[in-house]
Amino acid sequence: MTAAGISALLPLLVLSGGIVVLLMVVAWLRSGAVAFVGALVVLGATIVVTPLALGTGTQDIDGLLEIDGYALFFHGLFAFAAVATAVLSYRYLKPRAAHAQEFYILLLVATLGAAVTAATDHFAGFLLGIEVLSISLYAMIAYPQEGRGPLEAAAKYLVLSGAGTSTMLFGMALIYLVTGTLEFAPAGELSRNEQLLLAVGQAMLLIGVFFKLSLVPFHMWTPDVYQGAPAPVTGFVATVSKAAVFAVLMRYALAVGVVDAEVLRNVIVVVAVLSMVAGNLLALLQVNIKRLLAYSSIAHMGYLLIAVVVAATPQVRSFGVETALVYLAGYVLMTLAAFGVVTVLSDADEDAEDLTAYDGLFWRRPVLAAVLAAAALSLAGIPLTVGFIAKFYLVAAGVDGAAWILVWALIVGSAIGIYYYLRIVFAMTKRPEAGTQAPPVAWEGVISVVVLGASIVVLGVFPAPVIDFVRALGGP
Amino acid sequence: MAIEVPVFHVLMLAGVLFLLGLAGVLVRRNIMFLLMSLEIMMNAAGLAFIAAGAVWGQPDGQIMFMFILALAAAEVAVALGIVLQISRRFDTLDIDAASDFNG
Amino acid sequence: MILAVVLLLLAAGVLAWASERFVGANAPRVVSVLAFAVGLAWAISEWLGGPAATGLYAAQHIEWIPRFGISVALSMDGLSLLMVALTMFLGIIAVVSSWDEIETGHGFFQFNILWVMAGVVGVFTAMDLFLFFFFWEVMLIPMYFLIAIWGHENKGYASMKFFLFTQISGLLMLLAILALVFVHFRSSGEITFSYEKLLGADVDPAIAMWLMLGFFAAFATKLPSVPVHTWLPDAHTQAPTAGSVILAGILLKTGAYGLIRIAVPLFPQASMDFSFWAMLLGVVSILYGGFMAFSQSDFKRLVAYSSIAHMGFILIGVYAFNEVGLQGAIVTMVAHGFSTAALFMMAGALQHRLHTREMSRMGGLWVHAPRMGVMTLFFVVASVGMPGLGNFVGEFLALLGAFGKNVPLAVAATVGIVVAAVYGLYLMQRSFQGTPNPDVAAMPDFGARDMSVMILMAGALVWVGVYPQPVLELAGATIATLGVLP
Amino acid sequence: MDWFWLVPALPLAGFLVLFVTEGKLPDKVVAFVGAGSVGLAALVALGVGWQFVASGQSSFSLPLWTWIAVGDFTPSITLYLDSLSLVMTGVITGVGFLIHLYATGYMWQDHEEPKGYSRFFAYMNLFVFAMLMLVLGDNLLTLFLGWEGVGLCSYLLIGFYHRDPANGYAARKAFVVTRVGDTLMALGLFLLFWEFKTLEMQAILAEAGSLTPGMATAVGLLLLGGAVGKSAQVPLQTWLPDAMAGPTPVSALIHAATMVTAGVYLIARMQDVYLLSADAQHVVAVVGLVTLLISSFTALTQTDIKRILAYSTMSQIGYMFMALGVGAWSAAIFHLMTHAFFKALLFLASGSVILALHHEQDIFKMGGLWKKLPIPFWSMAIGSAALVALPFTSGFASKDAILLTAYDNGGWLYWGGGALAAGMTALYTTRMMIVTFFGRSKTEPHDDSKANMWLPLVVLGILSIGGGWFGIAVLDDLLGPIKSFSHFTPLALVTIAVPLLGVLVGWLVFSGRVNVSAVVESGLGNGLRRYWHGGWGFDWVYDRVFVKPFVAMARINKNDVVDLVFRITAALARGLHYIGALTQTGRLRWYAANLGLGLVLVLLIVLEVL
Repeated sequence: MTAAGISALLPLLVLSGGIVVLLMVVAWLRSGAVAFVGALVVLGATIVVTPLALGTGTQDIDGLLEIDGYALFFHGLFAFAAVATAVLSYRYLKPRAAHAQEFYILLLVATLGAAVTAATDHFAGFLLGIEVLSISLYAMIAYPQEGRGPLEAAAKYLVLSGAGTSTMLFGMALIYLVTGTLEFAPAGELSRNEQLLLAVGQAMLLIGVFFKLSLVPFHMWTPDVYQGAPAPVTGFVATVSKAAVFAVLMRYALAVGVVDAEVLRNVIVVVAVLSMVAGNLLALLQVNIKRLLAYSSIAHMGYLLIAVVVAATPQVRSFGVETALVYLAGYVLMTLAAFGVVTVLSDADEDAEDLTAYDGLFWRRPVLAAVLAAAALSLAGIPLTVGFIAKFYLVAAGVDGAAWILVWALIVGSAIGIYYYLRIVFAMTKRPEAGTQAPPVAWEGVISVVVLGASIVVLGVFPAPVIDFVRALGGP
Repeated sequence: MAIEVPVFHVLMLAGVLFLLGLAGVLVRRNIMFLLMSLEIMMNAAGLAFIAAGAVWGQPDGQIMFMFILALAAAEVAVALGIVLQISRRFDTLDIDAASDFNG
Repeated sequence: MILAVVLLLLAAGVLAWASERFVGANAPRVVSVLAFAVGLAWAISEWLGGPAATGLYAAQHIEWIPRFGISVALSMDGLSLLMVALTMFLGIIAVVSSWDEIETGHGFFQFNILWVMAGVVGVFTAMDLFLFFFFWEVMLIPMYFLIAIWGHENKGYASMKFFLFTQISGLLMLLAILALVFVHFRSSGEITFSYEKLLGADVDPAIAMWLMLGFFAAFATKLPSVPVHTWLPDAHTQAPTAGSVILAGILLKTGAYGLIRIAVPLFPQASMDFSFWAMLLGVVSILYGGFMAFSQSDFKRLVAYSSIAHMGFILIGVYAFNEVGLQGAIVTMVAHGFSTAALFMMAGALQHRLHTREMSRMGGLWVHAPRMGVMTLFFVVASVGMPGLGNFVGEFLALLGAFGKNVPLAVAATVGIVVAAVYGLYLMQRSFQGTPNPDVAAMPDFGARDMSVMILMAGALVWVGVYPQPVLELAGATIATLGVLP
Repeated sequence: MDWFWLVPALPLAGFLVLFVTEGKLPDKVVAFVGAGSVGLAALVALGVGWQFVASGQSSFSLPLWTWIAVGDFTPSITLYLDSLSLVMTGVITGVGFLIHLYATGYMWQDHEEPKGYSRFFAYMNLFVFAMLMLVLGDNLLTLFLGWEGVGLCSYLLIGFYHRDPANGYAARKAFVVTRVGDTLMALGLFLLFWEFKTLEMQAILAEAGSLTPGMATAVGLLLLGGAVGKSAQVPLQTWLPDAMAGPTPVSALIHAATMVTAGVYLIARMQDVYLLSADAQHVVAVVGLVTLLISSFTALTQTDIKRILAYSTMSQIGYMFMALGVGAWSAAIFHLMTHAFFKALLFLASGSVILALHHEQDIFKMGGLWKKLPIPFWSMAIGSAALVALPFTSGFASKDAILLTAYDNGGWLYWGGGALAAGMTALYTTRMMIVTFFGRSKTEPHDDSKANMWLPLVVLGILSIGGGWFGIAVLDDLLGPIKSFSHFTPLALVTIAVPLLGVLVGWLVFSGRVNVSAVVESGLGNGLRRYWHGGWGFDWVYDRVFVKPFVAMARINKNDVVDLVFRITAALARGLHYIGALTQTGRLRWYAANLGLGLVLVLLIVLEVL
């Protein structure tokens, strides 16, 4: 391996090395606080070395990993999201787990898995990354010591995810059978039967991906898992795991030309439209905010598929990738902010997941309410927020790529979406009942959501730096 | 003595196994059986990989199979932990009991 | 300078919010009035200073998102100046008129008012379609809060409806903007949202029609025109007085402004082809709005529906494609801003005193409050279209223009002035005239503050009614540069 | 003549003073301001008129400022004086001042309305201002300003006693019905503008020859629509009788002397347009004829003294319209002027009677008043004589001119209809006089009228008689030749005889010397009486064709049927949500089954089965 290759690998190396060190440290000092600090140090170091890695250009690591700007973007993003998750989890876990140290290690492992997933252009890397991520998530979801919810969520996620992964693996096997390589590469000349077999394989692979992205009709696990999982973990699932899978989908789709095949393009369009419409409809009158955000994430993943379809059109390929990255950056920010507020407001007994818990929040906790409002409006795509820039990108990409069906579905979906995001905002503006005292909340959690909320607004008004940054990265 | 098994047959077998596993997930209520069914699905995929590797004469298929085995083991390890907790907190292994969330 | 004013309003909003906590409940209102006063003074000084050689009173251009050729391009010509001045003026009025109405959250209330107005000023001056859309949406959220927080019994429904209608139509506009930008990009190789550059975009007629409709949908919803008007009665009825004043006085005008500034100039031919249908919608709005106004029993709802009727005149004026009609539309924008805002203030004052908007629970109020009666009478008469008051000038010109374009439609629209008389006088009868309602024992009349606000508005209407020349000249300069008249 | 602008400005100033002071002024000051402003205006008008006549100019313009300037459309506020507007100005300010003066007494200590005294004069002054703008404007838009302004004041004054909903209804009816006419008139304005690119009347009249006959007819009819509404002619006449709900001076000023004659002024002013269209002129004449017949029959059946006078006003304006229609322009204006004198007199006198009887208006509850209320009686008598057109009264001079010109220009039909109505006029006037002032006394009056009330009666009484001579002497020069009773043809004699005959018959019938109860009480008689009493059923028809359906539809559609579309859409979305939510059962195996179904779905798409 070259020196450049090693420096490109720095984020992954720091992360995995950190995990090993932390494992040993925690073996000695069995303390959640130590693990927490350690995890922050590791993640911080990861973030710090990511720009260093950027300088090396695209590096192919043994055929398994492709470290390019695209991958490093996700590395930074995941580390950032993991920091936020760790900070939010710290106070949240205290009443829920006597020994929280493993949680932070699981978080690091999950981040590593996500990072690998985003950087791979090989089925083996794909499988390893996605499974490392998923298996860590099962444990993180089931982490609280009490209550049935986390267990139900973990069990459902594990079983269904296992089925999804199996489907994906089967698809990979079929693809391998036809193409003879495990790398993401377009197939050569194929007979009709081989084409068909390849299409079936790619479809099964896509199904696995769709499942992880919780796209309709493979979405059913999403609300239950989101609801049952501890709030900060839900945020992590909604952002990092989604973004990682999307990253590899985009990479695979562009490398292999999946969308070029008429039938597969149809599959993606159908799934996208279904997700946008059904996701938003399912969220419409939902009164559990975690479920509501789950359905909303279904819709958002549907929106994101526009970027995949657009990127598959050769002349607008880079625009499609740019759209996806900007959108994901925004999506991660606003989703983390939303789940962050849910986390901060959760008390020792239960999560603040019932919408009535947010009644009058504006008057009780204006700062948290403002952050949640910013997140909700951002998810709805209202200007002044990064969500608007993201949606603007999608519509622009859809128009530029002439993906009219998807654009119209986006508009219909957004129209429905406005309703339920606004319901959250409206609940917060209600007059508080007299004498309701706001319980104390974790200051570090408040700081982290304020940072998230502020970045939503700042990037919504001054998106140019992010756009320039993303454009400089180049595509997969 | 090398026995030539047509790849198509292996694929058929893998497919059947896959569907069997899926059917198991659909019909069994006991979590343990669910996990077993999952294992069957994964192994079906692994079998397909081996067959494909054999067609191309590469070790890649078998390596993938080993990855699958390893990951399945890890998954089951976590899963068993969860099953243990379920049996404690739900007093049953019937997965349908764990359906508090809906709507 | 324009950006500075927008930022001033935004900053004043934050200051007002903060001042409640650190200074007192009165401070936000004072901050707000001061900010609008500064804005008004600025607008007037620009006016008196006269336009530069470019015809602009002020202009600004700052790169914003170079990736898409988006910039903070703001400029103020005659029409913009007129609308900005109106905005600032009504800002003061809105704050003063609801001085005592709000009981909680003064700071946040003023914050929202100032932010709405900042968005409105942006809309009236934006010379970049992205920026226009940005401000277009920015003004919605605070307005939403105004209704959702300080609204009346059914505020959740009303605020949601308001937001949904404007948002969804806004999405169509966004789509149209982007499609236009990319059409322009394909033909010129330059990706830009600049209004001036897109004016010259070479768009296939069939596509131009669709794009124009995208803009039209947004503007017609905001205006609003039948059949997308139904958010307005609910929003108005539920909004607090200041909200109604701003909504009727300013926000609806952004729709009209959009038609005049964006939809028609960008797609002159498509607009021309569409003019019959647009005018038809205008006529239907006039007649149906008037008819619906008559059928209401809620004071504010009645006024809200009358707004729809008035906005119909703007539609027919704009799509008459002659100078008379366009000027009529613009004068109507200004005059309606005064007359309807005043009527909403009256509705608010009545609700404050009687705790109802139902006219069946009013009647004979003149006995208790002759000043309120006289002022209501004045503004009803104005909105009925009495010559010598602003609305008449606008409506007459709009009708006159429409008559030059399409006689049958103009004839139908003219019938609207009869309908206006029917519902206007009916309103007067049911609230202030007739047998005094025994349930209303006494009602305090307007004091000096309310009265001075009302007289200010009345004076403005008389001014526009007998000497509208300043308005016409300001608007005329813009109309000449829009280049939409044949 | 540069002081000319003071004529409309003074009443406006009076209005503003009264408006700004909010009724805080003492009543005496109010009276001084209210009547004084109009009186001053009358003096200025007199001076200006004198100067104008002396100068020998045919017209004089006083531009004040540009009202609106948009492209070709540049109406200005310019006062325009010619003989026609001078006569109108004289009537408005002169008669207006007398009525104001009378009203200072009539409304004195009218305690029904707090601060009503001030409000009343504010409205009245505003009215005078608007009416002056109507006649003095040099373009049709200024005319329209006045036109709508007088309508507004009419509305305000009819509904002056606003606590009674009936008054409010009458006021709104007046406004809305005249607005129908105004709408037509506005359309006429639009048409004229797009034909001539101006609304300046002299410019239009100068260019009128370029109009095609069809266009001239259209313009003529549209303007006639406005005139018909304002002047209470068929078919928009129904508001006038109800308008009597206003205080009596209002009826005298607005609904007799000035505003209702605005239509006559408009048509006279635009006569060159009508000259281009025989059809339009014909319609004008027919409208006048029909109105004067219908209303004179109706007047015969009324019992409310003010309603009788109201119908009589309609019929007299009908004469004017007929005159206009047959080209007797000067005669129409002449009759306008004399009618202003004697009808104002009649109203004011009846007002005195009403006041003396504590607001009793039913003539059958009066009776025997002639001795007890001498000034009102004699005023009424003089006014009636002029109304009936007995010789040597002003009404005789003008009506005779109209009837004879109608015969010359229009033929037997117009003359015959006019003469018949003249007979009817004599009949109902006699009925009114006899029932009110003679016979058995039914209510005891108390007469405490002061000089400010009887003085106007005396002046108007003199004018009602002498105004005819003045008209012949002055108007002939100013307006052009008025046909008069200089030639004693048989037809002229018949024309003179008809009213006398009517008076005679009336006297015989209503003093009880001839018993006609058999005829009146017969089925046909009763039916006719009821039909006439109801104003020939116009109200009934309008109520069922326009008002009731409109109100009923409004009631049904209160919640806006258009909104239903959106509500259904929302309900649909909610329904889909509930259906979708049902799929989220929480059962893992169902979820897994869905995974399988999705797999099948995707494979079907891939294999191109779907």
